[in-house]
Amino acid sequence: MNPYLPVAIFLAVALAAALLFTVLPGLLAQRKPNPLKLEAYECGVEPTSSVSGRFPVRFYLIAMLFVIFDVEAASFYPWAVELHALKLFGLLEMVVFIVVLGIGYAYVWKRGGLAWK
Amino acid sequence: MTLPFTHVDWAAVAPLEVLAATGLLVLLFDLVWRPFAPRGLSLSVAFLGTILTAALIAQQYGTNVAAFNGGYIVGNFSVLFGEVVLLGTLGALALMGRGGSDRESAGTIALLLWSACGALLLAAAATTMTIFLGIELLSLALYCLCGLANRKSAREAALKYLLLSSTASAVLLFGMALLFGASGSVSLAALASPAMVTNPLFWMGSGFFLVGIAFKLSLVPFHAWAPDVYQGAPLPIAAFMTVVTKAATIAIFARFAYAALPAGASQMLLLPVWAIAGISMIVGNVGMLAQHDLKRLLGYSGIAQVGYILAALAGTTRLGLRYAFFYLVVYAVMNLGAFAVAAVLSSGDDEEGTQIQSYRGLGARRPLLAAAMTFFLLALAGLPPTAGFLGKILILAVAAGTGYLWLAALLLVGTAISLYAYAKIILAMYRPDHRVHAADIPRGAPLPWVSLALCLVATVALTFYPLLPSGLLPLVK
Amino acid sequence: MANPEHVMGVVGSYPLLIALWLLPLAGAVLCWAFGPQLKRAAGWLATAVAFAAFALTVASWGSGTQSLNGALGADQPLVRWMPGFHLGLLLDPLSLLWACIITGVGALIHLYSIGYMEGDSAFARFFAYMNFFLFAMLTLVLSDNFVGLLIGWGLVGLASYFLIGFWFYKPSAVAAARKAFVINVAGDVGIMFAIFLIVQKTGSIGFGNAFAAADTYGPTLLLAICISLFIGAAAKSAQVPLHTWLPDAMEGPTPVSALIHAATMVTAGVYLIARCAPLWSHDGNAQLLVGTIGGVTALTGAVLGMVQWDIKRILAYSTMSQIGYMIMGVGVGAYEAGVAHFFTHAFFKAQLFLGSGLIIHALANEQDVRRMGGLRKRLPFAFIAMLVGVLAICGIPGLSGSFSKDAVIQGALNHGHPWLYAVGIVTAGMTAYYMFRMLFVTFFGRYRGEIDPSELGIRHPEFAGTAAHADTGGHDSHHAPAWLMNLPVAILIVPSIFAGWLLYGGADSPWHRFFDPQFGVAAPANVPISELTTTLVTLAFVAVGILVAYLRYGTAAARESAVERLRRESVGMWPILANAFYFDVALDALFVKTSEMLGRLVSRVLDPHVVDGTVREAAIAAQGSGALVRSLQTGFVRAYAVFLAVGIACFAAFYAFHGVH
Amino acid sequence: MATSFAGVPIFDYEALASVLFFIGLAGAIARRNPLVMLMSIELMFNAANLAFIVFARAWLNNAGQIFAFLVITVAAAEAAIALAIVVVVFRSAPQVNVDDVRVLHG
Repeated sequence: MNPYLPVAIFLAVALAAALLFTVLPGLLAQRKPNPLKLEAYECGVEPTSSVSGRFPVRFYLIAMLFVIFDVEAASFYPWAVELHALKLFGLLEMVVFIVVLGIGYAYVWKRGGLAWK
Repeated sequence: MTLPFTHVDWAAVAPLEVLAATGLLVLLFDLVWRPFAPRGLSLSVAFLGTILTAALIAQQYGTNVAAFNGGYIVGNFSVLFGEVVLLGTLGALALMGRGGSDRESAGTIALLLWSACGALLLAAAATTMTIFLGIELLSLALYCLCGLANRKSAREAALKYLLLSSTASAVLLFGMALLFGASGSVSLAALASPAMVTNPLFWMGSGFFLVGIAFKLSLVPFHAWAPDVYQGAPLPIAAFMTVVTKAATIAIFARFAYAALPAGASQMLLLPVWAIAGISMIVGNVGMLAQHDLKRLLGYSGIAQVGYILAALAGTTRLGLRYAFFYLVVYAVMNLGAFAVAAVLSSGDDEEGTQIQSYRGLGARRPLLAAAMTFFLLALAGLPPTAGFLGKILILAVAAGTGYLWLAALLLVGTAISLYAYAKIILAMYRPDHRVHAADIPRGAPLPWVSLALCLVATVALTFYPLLPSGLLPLVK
Repeated sequence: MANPEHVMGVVGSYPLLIALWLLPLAGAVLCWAFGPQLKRAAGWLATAVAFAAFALTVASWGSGTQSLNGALGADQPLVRWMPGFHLGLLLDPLSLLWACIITGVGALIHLYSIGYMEGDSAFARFFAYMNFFLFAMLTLVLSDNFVGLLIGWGLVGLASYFLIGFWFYKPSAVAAARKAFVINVAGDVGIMFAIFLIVQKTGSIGFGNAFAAADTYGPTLLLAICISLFIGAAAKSAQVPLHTWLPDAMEGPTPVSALIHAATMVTAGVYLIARCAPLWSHDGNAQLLVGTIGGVTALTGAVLGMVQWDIKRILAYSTMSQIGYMIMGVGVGAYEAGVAHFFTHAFFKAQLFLGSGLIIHALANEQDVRRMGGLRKRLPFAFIAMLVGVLAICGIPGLSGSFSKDAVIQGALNHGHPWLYAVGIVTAGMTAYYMFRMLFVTFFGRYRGEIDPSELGIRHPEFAGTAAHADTGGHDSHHAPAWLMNLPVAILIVPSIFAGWLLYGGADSPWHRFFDPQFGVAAPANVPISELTTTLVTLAFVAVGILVAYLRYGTAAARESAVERLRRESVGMWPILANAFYFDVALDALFVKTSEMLGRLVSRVLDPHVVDGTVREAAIAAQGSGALVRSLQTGFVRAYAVFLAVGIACFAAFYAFHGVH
Repeated sequence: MATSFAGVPIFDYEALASVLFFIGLAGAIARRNPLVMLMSIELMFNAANLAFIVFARAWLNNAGQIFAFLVITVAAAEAAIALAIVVVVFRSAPQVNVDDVRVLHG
């Protein structure tokens, strides 16, 4: 038996159900709109602005810096696994790697990239 | 287990290390000495580092090292293309020294140098992995560089470049994945096996790979970003991009076309590239006709010029590669020259005054500059007394000699169209205009002047290339 | 290079030749650089340069006509660039003749211009351009290789562009300059392509190598080369259908029309074909094609010349027609005759243009012959000058035009083209008609400058000069001394009358002896009609032409009713003639309209905002397609991404297809 | 070259990677929000990563895994730069829509 068969069945059922519930109301329901019906539901208020709030730019900046350093740190794992084979040479290389990262970090810090104000 | 890499490998990439370290140094100096550092310190360090790198690369001429498991192949090919990349970098650095504030310059210069590192890597890259690394290093730095000027158009250029170029990078990467799947190796050389001819993964992978390359080369229909980005980007960056990006990508393409294709497949496999190269010659030159901004016009011109260079490669002959390289050098020099004139004339603030309208009456006010600009434009158009003409003749000869007569014909048609566009600027310069006085025009910083003069000398000198006694130039047949 | 060096002339050192070539360039640079300081002296400087160049040409006569071991003329190598790419100067009888006319007639026109351009704000710039033109034209005719010729070819186009658009504040002048430039560039491409083919075949750009290999090309390649060369020649020499720029080029100052658009530059096509005679002589099809186009041009020019009202346009169409004769001559193989017609035409057409310049100058820029009339008494010298020119161009026996024109017509027959022979004779009659029509309308009858333009049927009076000058009669008091302008015209009268006698004497004529080493002896075929008969028949047609012109415009009755007649003719002109056979409309529709339409279509689909005024700054073909590319460049990132996707799809389809196979 | 692992043929992994890639490509072209476009591009990168890892397994060649690692780090750098540029471009705009960015055209 094909190992995908359950997946396929599940997908088919899901699709059919979704389609059914999307299409049926359009076919069955009667539509008699009036202004009152079209208002926001019950105690709701007319939105005056976009729903999603805006984060300050700083937030994005810090998030970006985090992403960069975090992902670079991922390079440590394979290095750590093979460190016993790489010996001193490998250690030195990682030192260089960290120094380069460190200079970048220092530059960002000194230029005020991390200040929250 | 032995060490994966030895000191031989590290020695091979010494120029790259020096260039990257120069970038770091520039940042460090800026960080530590900012209040005391003399003006232009960052620039001087960058110049020294770049020249040192160029010297190191020149030393590698004649050697042959395959470093990093064949990922980085040092040879005459990488040396020559590397020197063109550094030439473009020096040119762009020279244009940066046109006054204005030093404030942002350290970061900009560091990014520029790292971008050049990527290009250098590309010149020697021989596995898909190093190619990807090089292209991304080159591009990522450029996204930032494009957006660094404080005006709307620069930011817009950065965004457009980012979105489109990342998409193209992803396509390129997917192509690389398929190629890896086809050969089981990241090495380009592994693709040259005859078994590949019947492998669908290889064909699809090559297709996506070439799309990515064609995008970086701004060939039609992957060209749309180029004029917008060149117009929006700051002058030195636009100059850098037209020369360095093209040189590095041509290197990759040449390596792929010459060394990575199984015998028998290469003609059919590369046919779409030659086709779009031919289309680019026409579209690029036609696009120039209705432009009002010099940088934008040179962007369109670049689209066509890449088409010319590819026409030389079309037969994948050694002679073609040599002529393509010659034309690349000529293009680099004349293009940098044109940008240098623009930089001398630009006011140094964020609005760079590259509107063609602002060149009106230049002939009367600044005859030297106007003459230099005329010369560079004539060279770009490929008119007879210049090196541009020689380059085109050689390309024509090799294209026709290898049977790509239709590319040669398209080249001629494109050249004819471009004459009108270049003539428009030249005429604008020599048309009297009484609205602007000589005093209103900036004198220009010394560095762009130097760069301009050097480009002028080089463009003239390259014309005499065939006079060299070495017999480098057996004209085809 | 394996090929032996085929050099046309006797290789040696000829300092005079180099001086002759570079002198005008020096003059141009001086006038351009020191224009503000030189002021009026710029004109004298440039004129002196032109005369000195003429003297140098005459002094080089001996080296130009020498012959040694089959080499003819003088060859001065300049640059040995790379194998097969040797640039140098060549002075042989053909280029000697052209150089004489360029510098000689050029010098006289320079002298004339000092008077004509008096008071123009850009006096020095004008003379810089004129000297530059001399340099460019000399480059064209003195080069011993195709690339030098192409450089000269491009430079004369550029000089012409500058000079047509010299009064760049006139929109019509700018438009005319652009048109000339675009058409000429199209021609340049033809020549470029021919050079490309020749270099492919012979590996050399030298004339000598190209011609020595003439019989190795094979018929297809040879025809391709000849056609490509002829496209260039046709564009430069205003041959149908690439002639539309020439009448418009009359927007430039009159001395420019005389020098560039009558005497020298427009005959570059004749030079090219005469220069490439060895190629043409090998290809009968090319001869037929070029001869036919020449004949058609001669006829078309004459027909259109009959219905013009602007005096310079009459002369422009007559120039086109006469060049048609020349092209017909050199095309069919009658090189000596074709070149001879260039020689005589240079004199009498320059004289006609300069004469018309006298009138235009005296009438404060009036060019419409309908607003002239009766000028015989007011401008007696101009009348004499124009009369001699008209008689010469009509081919009245004894004057220069008759010798060369009859030689061309007879040559067409000798080389086996009776139809062209007939066309030549008919055109001669029409030439007589339109030239005498101009003469009668301009110089006889009453002066019509004071009459309201609408009564004369002039629809757009603003194009026909301003009305203000009519009150003063057009005489300005501050003109330069009259002799400055009259002297060159007077000098030109002499060769206009006598130059043709050089052809007298058949095989013993000085002309034949001069050109025999160049073109070799064309064995006269078994010709059914003798030269004398040809002359008489032509003369009969000419007489009819003159008679018709006289009856329509010259009789006492016609002079009386001139106003009424001119109005009727202007209003009732056939549209096909008024629109010059719709050549312009057709070219416009073919290139400008289609590309504009495409541009609009594409931009409407992709971006409705893009069609704005900036796109349409100039409606010429090139700009139209430029706008097409512009309109694709909408600025939307997503639109660019769509290009990207389409490209990826095409690539993927291609590689998927080939991957599966 | 192995033809399957974990009971699933290699071809199916390839197909999945291709589908992911084209979904990403469609997103990069069709969406107006630059952030969503960037996410689509990341999807394309990761499709390639999947292909690399599958092929590495199939060919028993670690280079593919190393490549995937490299791509992850590069993609992170790219994302950071992209976010910075998006923030700078749309700092003063009411909403983030790439169609609003067209000073440069023609």
